[in-house]
Amino acid sequence: MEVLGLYNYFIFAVLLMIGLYCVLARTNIIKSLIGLSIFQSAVFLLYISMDKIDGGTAPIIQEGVENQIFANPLPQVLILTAIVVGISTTALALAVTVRIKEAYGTIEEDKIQEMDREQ
Amino acid sequence: MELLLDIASAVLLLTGGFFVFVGGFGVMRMPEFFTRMHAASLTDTGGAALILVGLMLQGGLTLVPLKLAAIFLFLFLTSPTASYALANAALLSGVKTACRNETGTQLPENKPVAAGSNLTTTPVSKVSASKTDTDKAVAKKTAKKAVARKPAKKAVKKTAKKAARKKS
Amino acid sequence: MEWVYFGTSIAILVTMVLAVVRGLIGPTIFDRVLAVNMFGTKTVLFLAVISFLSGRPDFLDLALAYALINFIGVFAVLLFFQSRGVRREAEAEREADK
Amino acid sequence: MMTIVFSLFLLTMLVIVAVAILRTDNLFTAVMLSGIFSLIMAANFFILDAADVALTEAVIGAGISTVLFLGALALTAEHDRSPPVGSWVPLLTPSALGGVIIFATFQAPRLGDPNAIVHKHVAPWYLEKTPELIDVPNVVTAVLASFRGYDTLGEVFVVFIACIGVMSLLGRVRPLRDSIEEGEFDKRTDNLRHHLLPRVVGKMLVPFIVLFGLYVQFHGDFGPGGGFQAGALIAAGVILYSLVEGGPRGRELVPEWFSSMLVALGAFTYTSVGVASMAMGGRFLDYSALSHDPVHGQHLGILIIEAGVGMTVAGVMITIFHAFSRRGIR
Repeated sequence: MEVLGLYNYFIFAVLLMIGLYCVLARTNIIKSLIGLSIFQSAVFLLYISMDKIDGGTAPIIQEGVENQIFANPLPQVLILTAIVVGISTTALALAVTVRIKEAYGTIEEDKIQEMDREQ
Repeated sequence: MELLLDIASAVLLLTGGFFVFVGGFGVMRMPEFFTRMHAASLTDTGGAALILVGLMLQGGLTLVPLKLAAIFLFLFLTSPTASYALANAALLSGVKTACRNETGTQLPENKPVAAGSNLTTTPVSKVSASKTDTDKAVAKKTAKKAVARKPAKKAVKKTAKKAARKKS
Repeated sequence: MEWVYFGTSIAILVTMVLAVVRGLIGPTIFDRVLAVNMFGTKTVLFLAVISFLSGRPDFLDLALAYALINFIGVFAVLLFFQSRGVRREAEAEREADK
Repeated sequence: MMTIVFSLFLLTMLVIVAVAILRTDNLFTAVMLSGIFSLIMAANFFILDAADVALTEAVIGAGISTVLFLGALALTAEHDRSPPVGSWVPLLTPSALGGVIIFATFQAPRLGDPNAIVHKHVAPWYLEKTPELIDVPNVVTAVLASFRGYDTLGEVFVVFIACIGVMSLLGRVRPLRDSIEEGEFDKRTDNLRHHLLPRVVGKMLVPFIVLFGLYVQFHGDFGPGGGFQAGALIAAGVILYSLVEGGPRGRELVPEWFSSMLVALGAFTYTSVGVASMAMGGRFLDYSALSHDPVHGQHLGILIIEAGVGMTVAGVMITIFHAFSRRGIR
């Protein structure tokens, strides 16, 4: 049971590393971006795993219900905004990628580097 | 009364769960894309309807059944539309059904609703690469039979060959 | 009633697993799109059942949001394939110009 | 107990899908699988009692992320032509790091431990004081908009700057053909007008999506919701319309000057609430000063800044989508 309670953290570590590997090993920019968003999601998962309390419920106070245990609202606030910021920064990165494609004709990092060296 | 409602909703929920599961099973086991889509889209509406009605009975006289009814309505509208869009996208890029020759009747040529004339085709050999023996036999038979349309014959032969290669 | 909810949600979860497997093995990309779409509707049902299971049925807003916008992705897919032919032609022209 | 069962299911699926995303070299497949990834993530957030976060992830993941990625794919390439990895260094670094992190997690409190340090510090104060000081049922909204208002202001400006970045990168090239004749629409491939079913159902649902967005916006004090989710939902509605009717028609519905003005107006509203509270004798973003009754002032402040957030987020998402879609029709 103790180990099962740590399962979220294990998954966090694994996902983080999958994302990191995707960024390191792939030269395709869009693939790297998808890897980056996996990395990001792993961090979200870590934060949200922290907010859970046994027997708790989402931190929205119900009228007429006494002695409710609420999950921790703070990580939720941080991640809620982070998701929206994440998608807008991803969009920015995609815009850069589109411009790279227009300038170089490819979105593979190694080929772009080759072209840069040739110049 | 309470008990009756509970029993009714339990029956509906469990039947719905079973329906949903059957749909998932169909998506897993059906031989090719369009039949899989058939399995998915039928249970998407059927199973969802049962589960949502089952939940509605538990909602009591609050806003909850109304919200469930809204979900129900929107699922009923969006799910078939999504299926349509998906089937059309698949036809546009040239996914063919592998089953059409088994009954002997020739289905009309795949013609998606197309705006431009540009129907690019992707290789379809993967779709129809059926691995069971019976399918292979059928593919071979149709390869011999299909003399009417040359391109079709070629395609089927290719598939048969591929299947044979895969077997060996 | 709890066990009924639990059983239903397990059935939905198992279906989700099957959809994921279909998404992983393909073989065509449309099978994957189908898996995403199916997964979406199953998530709607899952969220609805779970909100009853956890005793807070006022959280149905989530399921409602999903039911409303889940299919936008499929429209984008259709559009993507519809315009692919044009894009390929343009690409070929650009290559020829070089 | 049930939480653990569901978590086991969903988290394992999450890892399998992530590995599949890593392994595929078809970018379209990767985008579709990341759609599944985000759905699983949202269900998981809901199980972990984070309803607001789940709603955000749902709206962003299902409505906007896939569309943006597909738009980018249409403008770049569909295949990942990375060379096979020859070196073991990329694999070694993550696995070593992952090992260290997993080793470190054995010190961490288990899931749902009520004695964990996170639950001992600020959070109990927020939960205890919210009914008294702010008096809105949704504690997440209270913390987001009032207690940590500075933080949210910063996030709004990050989104704002990202939007400016996208506009300056993609917005400057004019399409080759600006005006399109009425009859020509049906022949073009950048809309779904000739598909009867998507056209009818899609257009029928747009008002409902926008209505639901407004509900989420103004019901955010009482249930899951708020400016971020509502903005994304309304943007999803506009994106749906643009997909069905084509980019030019979508830009007629929400002109670009309007959406970019919305972005600026939202950020301006937020900041000016802060300045107003300073002018009325409080500190920056201290809404209690806005009215003679502090709790009433808090209500007013939260309502206005949530509206500002909603405007900014909706404007940003619509502007970004328009920038990508206009790039496509050249």
